[in-house]
Amino acid sequence: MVDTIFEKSRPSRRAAAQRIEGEVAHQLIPEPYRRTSPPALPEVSELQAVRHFTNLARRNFSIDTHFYPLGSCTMKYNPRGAHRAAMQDGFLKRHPLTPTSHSQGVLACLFELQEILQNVTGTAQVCLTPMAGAQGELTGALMIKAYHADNNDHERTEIIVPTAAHGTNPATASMAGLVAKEVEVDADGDVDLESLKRVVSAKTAGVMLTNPSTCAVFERRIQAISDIVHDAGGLLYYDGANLNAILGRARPGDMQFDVLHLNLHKTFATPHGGGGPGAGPVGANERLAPYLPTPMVTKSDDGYRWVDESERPKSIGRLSAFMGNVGILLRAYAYSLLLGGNGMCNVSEYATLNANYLMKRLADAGFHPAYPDRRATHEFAISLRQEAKETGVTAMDFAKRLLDYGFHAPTTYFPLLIPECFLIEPTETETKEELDAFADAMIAILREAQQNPELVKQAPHQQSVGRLDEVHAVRHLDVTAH
Amino acid sequence: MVDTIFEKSRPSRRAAAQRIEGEVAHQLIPEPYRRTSPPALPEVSELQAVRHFTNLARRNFSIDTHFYPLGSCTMKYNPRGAHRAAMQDGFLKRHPLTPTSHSQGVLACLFELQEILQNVTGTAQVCLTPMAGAQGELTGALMIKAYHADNNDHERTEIIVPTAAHGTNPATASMAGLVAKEVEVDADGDVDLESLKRVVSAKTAGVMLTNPSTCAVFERRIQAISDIVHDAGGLLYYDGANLNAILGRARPGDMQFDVLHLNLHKTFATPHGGGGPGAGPVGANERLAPYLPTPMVTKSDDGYRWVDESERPKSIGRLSAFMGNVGILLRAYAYSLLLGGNGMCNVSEYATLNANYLMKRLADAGFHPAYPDRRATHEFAISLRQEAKETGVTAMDFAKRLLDYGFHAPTTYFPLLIPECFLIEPTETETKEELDAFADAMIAILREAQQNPELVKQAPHQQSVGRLDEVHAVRHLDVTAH
Amino acid sequence: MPFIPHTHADKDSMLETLGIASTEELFDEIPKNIQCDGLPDVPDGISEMSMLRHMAERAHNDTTGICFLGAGCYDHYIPAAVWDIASRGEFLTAYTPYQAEASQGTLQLVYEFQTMLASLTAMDVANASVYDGASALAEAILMAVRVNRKSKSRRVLVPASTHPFYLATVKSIVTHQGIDVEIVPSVDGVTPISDIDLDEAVAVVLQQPNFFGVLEDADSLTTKAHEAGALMIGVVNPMTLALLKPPGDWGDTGADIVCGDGQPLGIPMASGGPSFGFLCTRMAHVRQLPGRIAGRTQDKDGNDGFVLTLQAREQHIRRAKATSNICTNQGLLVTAATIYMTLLGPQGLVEVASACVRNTHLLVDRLTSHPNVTKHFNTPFFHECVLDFGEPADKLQQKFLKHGILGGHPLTGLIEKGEQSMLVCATEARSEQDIERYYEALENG
Amino acid sequence: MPFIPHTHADKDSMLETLGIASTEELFDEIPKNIQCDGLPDVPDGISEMSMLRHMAERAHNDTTGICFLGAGCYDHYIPAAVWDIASRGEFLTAYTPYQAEASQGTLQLVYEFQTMLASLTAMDVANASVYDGASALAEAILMAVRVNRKSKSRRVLVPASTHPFYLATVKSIVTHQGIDVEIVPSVDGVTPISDIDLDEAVAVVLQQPNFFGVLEDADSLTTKAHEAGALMIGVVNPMTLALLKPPGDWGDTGADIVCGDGQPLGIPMASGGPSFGFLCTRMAHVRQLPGRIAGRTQDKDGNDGFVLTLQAREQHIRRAKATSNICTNQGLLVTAATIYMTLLGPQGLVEVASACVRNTHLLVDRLTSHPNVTKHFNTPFFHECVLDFGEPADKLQQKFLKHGILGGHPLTGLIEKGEQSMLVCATEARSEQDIERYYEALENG
Ligand SMILES: Cc1ncc(COP(=O)(O)O)c(C=O)c1O
Ligand SMILES: Cc1ncc(COP(=O)(O)O)c(C=O)c1O
Repeated sequence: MVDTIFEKSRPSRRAAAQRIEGEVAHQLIPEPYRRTSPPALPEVSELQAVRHFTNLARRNFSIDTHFYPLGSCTMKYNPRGAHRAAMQDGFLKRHPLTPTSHSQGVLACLFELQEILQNVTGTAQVCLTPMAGAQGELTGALMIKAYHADNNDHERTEIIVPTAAHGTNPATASMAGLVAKEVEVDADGDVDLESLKRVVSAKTAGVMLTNPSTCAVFERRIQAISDIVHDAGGLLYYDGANLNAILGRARPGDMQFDVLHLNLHKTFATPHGGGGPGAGPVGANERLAPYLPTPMVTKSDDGYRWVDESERPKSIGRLSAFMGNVGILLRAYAYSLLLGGNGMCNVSEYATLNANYLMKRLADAGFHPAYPDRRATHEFAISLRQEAKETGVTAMDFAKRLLDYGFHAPTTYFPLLIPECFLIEPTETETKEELDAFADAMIAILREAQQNPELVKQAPHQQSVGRLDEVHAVRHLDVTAH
Repeated sequence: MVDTIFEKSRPSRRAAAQRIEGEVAHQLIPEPYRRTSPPALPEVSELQAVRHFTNLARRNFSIDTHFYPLGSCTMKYNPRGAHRAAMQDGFLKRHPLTPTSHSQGVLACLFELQEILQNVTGTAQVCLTPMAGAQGELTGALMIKAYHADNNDHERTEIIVPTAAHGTNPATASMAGLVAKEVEVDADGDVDLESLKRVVSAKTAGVMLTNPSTCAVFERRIQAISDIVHDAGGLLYYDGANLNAILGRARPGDMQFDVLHLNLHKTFATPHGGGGPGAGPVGANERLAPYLPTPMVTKSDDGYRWVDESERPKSIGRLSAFMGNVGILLRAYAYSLLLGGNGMCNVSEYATLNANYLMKRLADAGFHPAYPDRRATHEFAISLRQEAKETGVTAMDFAKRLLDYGFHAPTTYFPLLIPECFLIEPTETETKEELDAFADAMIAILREAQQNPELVKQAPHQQSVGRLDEVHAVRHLDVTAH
Repeated sequence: MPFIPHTHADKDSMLETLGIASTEELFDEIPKNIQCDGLPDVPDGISEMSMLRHMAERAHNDTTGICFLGAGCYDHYIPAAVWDIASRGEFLTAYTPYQAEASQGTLQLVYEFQTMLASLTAMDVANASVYDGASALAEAILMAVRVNRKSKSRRVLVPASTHPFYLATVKSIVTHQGIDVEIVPSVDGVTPISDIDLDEAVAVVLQQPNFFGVLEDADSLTTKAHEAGALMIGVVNPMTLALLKPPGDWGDTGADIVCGDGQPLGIPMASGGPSFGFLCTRMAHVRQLPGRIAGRTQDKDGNDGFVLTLQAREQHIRRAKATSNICTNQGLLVTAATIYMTLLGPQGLVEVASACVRNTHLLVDRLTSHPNVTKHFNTPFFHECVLDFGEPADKLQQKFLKHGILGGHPLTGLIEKGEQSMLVCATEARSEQDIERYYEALENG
Repeated sequence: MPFIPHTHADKDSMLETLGIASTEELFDEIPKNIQCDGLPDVPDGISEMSMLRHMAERAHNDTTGICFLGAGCYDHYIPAAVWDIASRGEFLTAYTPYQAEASQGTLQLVYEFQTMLASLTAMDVANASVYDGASALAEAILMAVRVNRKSKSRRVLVPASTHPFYLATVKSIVTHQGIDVEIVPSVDGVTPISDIDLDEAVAVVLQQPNFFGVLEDADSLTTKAHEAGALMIGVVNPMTLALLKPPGDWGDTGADIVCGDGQPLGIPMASGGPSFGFLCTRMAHVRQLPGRIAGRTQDKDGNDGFVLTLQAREQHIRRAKATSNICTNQGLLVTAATIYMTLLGPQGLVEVASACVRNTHLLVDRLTSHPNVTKHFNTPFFHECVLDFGEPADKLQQKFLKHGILGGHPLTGLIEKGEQSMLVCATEARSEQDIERYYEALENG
């Protein structure tokens, strides 16, 4: 590590160009309300601040610097043009409570984005406010609950999720006050219909599915699943994390899903920002649309305007102080203008081509796809169980060694049901050469694992730090510098 | 090295968001004028371009990432606020030939900058157009020539420069059609007055001096020099590269200089951009002001406007297609607003304090200041001759090894008259801790030189490439990839 | 194909490797009847130049004038360096630092952020981020219920002086876990502490300064809450903490959970998002804190480094039993806020807060010098204040806009006679001339 | 002290190390009589917030409208990535790559730039940069005189159709080395090649397309120049070379030196600077080429890397005998141009150039459909054209500005009846609606 900013701090040093003229306002604040000792913010010069954070940035891998095939995360190129579009003063300086009369620009963008997302997903209405996939999921779960409540169907307290589901799905269920029920996935990665039939009941509020699933295969029996759940009075929720695989080729609405979210930070290429922000708009069919959260944007004769609960009495309400992550929505809107409907179809085509090609190259080199008889979708899983057994080198070791080869590691150990799993998502914006280089690195590491396993187990060797001890971090919790 | 962008190129690949709709316009260009084979520009995707150049950037040292004590270059912090100010649409999108009526914003800034620089230098008028120090020098030399010509004084063909002068000074003389005559510097770094008297004659057009000089000491006998040259009918040119040392404390105009340039990319903290751009405004006293180049900005009752040769018949004329590096001038203007007159005085105070402190620390550690009995100015020179003799480790080896310690090297082998020279300029924006760390690194390298000289001679060891062979580069000239 | 690098030759050779004739075959597991024929209703793509021209026109449309609106989102000055650095590709286009060794930049920054926020609030630990202030309050309440196991009740008291959109968000989210949110009416813009019945409450919320800009008696409520066995949740604007007593020092032992919105710390208003929500707490409760936390640890050679820690709280490990479902958070805004706090330092933050207080007092004095305008409450306020204008606020706002003034937030339905009231705010970015222009708009409106 | 990090404690301890009582002592070698007492006439410093507010007002002042001005500076669209990357601290705040091992980013980029420019001009080598196009032409002429040692004359022919400000700059700079710049009058906007007397000329200049946008017969002049023993210097707009025959292919053996301004390659107009000048030549003349050149070499382990090469041409080594006095150049603009050319690629550059040609032809057709407007020359043009408006151009321009149109460059004194003429230009950034708006301004002016 480099010194923390606090070690660079000296009493009464400061970045003085940031001074604000005028007296300290203590006297305007009655004494009992006053702070008596200053917060321990760092005291550094402007150059120290700039240099410190610039150098911290240089210690990150990112899409702009490295191939980043993190499965389930769609780390595709984030267009600088979309960033520029959203960073314009007119957008940045708009206060969220500015009257509609002076907000027609941003409202027009949001309205058109709603329309585009409706088209893309095959839903009746879209609400843009949820601020990430997980909030979209919560929104969907609450809408399903509200729908059943509206129908006086109060016993529906369970929501079904596949064993392979992303952690947010069961966590969302709990947050919505529902009980997550697991359903098995069969050896080919599809939901086990028998298992599904067993778990479906009059208590079923709905099912949450990703399609392609988190096993990275397309759920072929989606029609049957839909029938089983709908027949039992449940609803279908679509987790849109994997929409990149089918963009412009198959629409969740056409698969009978009732409600869904999109991850704009995945499919619509908004920057992941080192953890966020994202945006998780929710779409619904006619049946569930009335329950969508507020605010939404509508268009009438005298322009665009917000719609709130007064016009949408069944809405589950508000999920954020204002209108969600508008800045991200604007980037996604810019991206959708750049791509257009035609460009979106190319996304799924080439994302899928890249994943299948890389899977083939790895399979040809002796690695083990988790579902060797299945097509890859926009991503694919391999299991390094056999390699681990033979060499003692685990998927995590492979992951760390990949960093030394200049690649961010794929998602590891997810989905949980695939042992020593790598979930690999190259995305459509990577070249064949990059995929080949990645495959070559995997092959080289496999050879290292066979010939010199310690080299791999001790990896990484060429990063700013060596392998970090996560257990130590929990045992000796150190989460602030003071 | 990383692959060049050409190795990443593939026929007909492209960054298609940059497409422009419409037909190729061949038919609008008569056949004999047409290009027949396309230029070999790289064909890459937008992500490839972004990743390539982002990763290239990461291979640079810079002020934002490293201490960069390059003597004579004033590598101080370049305020991001000044960059932001100049990067506003209103400034960026202004066409240089926009009528004055619609240019009052930028003209006001330029006019005020002229005034500030007049104040700072103690000159009567300032012209902002020269695009770097060297062009400022040429401007000054041409003005001196024009002045003598105007006085029918046609024999004045020589310009005097100290032996220690920056290479641009003699090169400028030649470019102006003058002959550079060298004058000696004495053991204390001052111009040798006897030598000066010998070289001054009726052929003397003028003398070019830096003060503090390139020996990094203040020229104490400036008054005497001025008298000698002026008495002989010559003029005094001030090379403003070292103005940071005396900003707000002594003004070249008050030292009897007739004409001078400033380096805004040094003293006024505009970014050096990996080699440029800079700006080298020229100021002159009443005597030489009529010869200043055009355009300049003036203020009259109905606002600001350009002044060209029609109003300044003695002007040496135009030095650039438009108005010089306006974007840099705006940054310098922003910087001067941030600092103000009071802040400028602090610049010289702390630049000088930093240099003297670092010189003392190095001297205490056994290094040899070139002028041990002199004050350092904003910079200082040390000679590593003795270290080189004792250990075989040269100043260049020290420089390369410093990179491994995380410091950009000082200027090496300049001024030429100081053997194994390091010219060290910390600038006022560096902390005491940084200076101490640099001194510690120098001490550590000295120890390495004594104990393990090969380690230093083979340095650097931790950069993206090892020591590069400059002789090979000249012998096997390879200056394009095709 | 804007961002797709494949040449025909690439595609052909990849298809050949795969032993298929066309990419269509790759989709043969998708039942034909659910495949769609492209997206005919989405217009074709355009160039970056055309897109930016279009969006520049849209952005230009929304340029409104001088902002005197606050109400949870503030027009502060943001130093140029903040977004220059936060927009570097390595911060902008990385994701959650799962591979710690390749993410030391983000991880160390998050650790530094946690330190700053903990110090600002006078709490022990901070998370690095939930979505926004409103959802942070919802998470805080859920957390309080998990923490306060002694309490068998699920009664949570929230003053009516809390931001109304925060209240709405809390209702949407927490009621589904059987939590009973009870609104405490305010009197004269403040919460009447002594009247509150804390019986069986699991937690009490207090926003300081409250939605109306008014200072609440946080000390008394905190002590009273603790005496009643309830947890104290503070909702704060981090910028105000440069001058105001931090929640960690409220009452007897300080607040137990502190949350709020980070927007004032270097985040553009940008229509209200993205910003970030933060949560701070005592070390004893850290395992119930939702959201990412970075910790310092060591590498195999004993060198310090940073990792995500206490991941066992999170959904990707704990699944249905996780502290929250949050996954993607608001990391980039945390990055910006950390740079902002560093550039300001303690002194800079005090100056910004002081200028906000001063300017709002100036504004209030100037506007109330007009015969029609009066203060609605007569209580100490920070940098927002409710003014009564004596005519319908909605219409007045439109009049002000004609003079280039975004005058404030009409309070229709939020307070008594709110139709004629606006919540006004003047940050450090407002000058005396700005305030004068507001007054002129008022006179000439 | 905006950017000075010293605390009182720092200062005290440094003074102590130095054994002095105050910093005043550090200046004791400066004679008292030339010390000044501060800078009382320069106002005190202000905060970044105040500075940016002030400069935003200034910048806002200058927003003019739709640009149909060219004349050496062009309103092209610049992809967003160009300046996002060029503004990274590592490019923005580095200096000349003297320490090659710590500057591989800039050096490799410069090498790539040289390759692109050489290919674009069909020459062997390019330098990485002089100040601007005008000073590049001056340097090209000085270089030609150095190169063409056979010629004893110092007569250089420059057509009157060259950019007038380039001509002025050339005169300011080159005449001091005894060079005789002779202006060749143009006929109907072009240079009458067959009439030119090349006797004893050391070099001939030709701008293609010329200042009036007109295409010159570069082939004939090049061949003729070579036959007369003169060097051929081409002045080109690099963007046009996507469609136009590159100077390296002109006439018999191509131009000998090519120069121009790089502004069309991703550089904002920004009042005309900073931009950059470039120079390309044949390998045989590389040692006379001024400016920085990067070369590929090897490190001690045999790995490829880049350095500044042929430094013996430069002032810091060769001093009075250097090829030029240039030191600081326009590096950052070279960085931007390299990213720009990479993002566009050969196809993108062809599209931009085509759109410029198309739009200008559209513009000319549309404007000349007005009864008052006619083309001044009847010669093939590229993306600029001289139009006669039948009324004083200066006044007309002010009228157009009222309609938000920056209509062109009045040619008073530059051509016959120039008072009524303007040089107009429509780049790829102009839309058909923009052109229509120009026509409306013309009709309603
Ligand atoms: C399959 C799946 N579902 C849901 C999510 C949650 O989305 P978010 O992180 O935007 O909250 C993710 C995120 O990685 C995911 O991969
Ligand atoms: C003493 C001195 N004079 C002149 C110059 C030339 O200035 P520029 O590089 O701006 O042309 C320099 C530049 O380093 C210098 O140090």
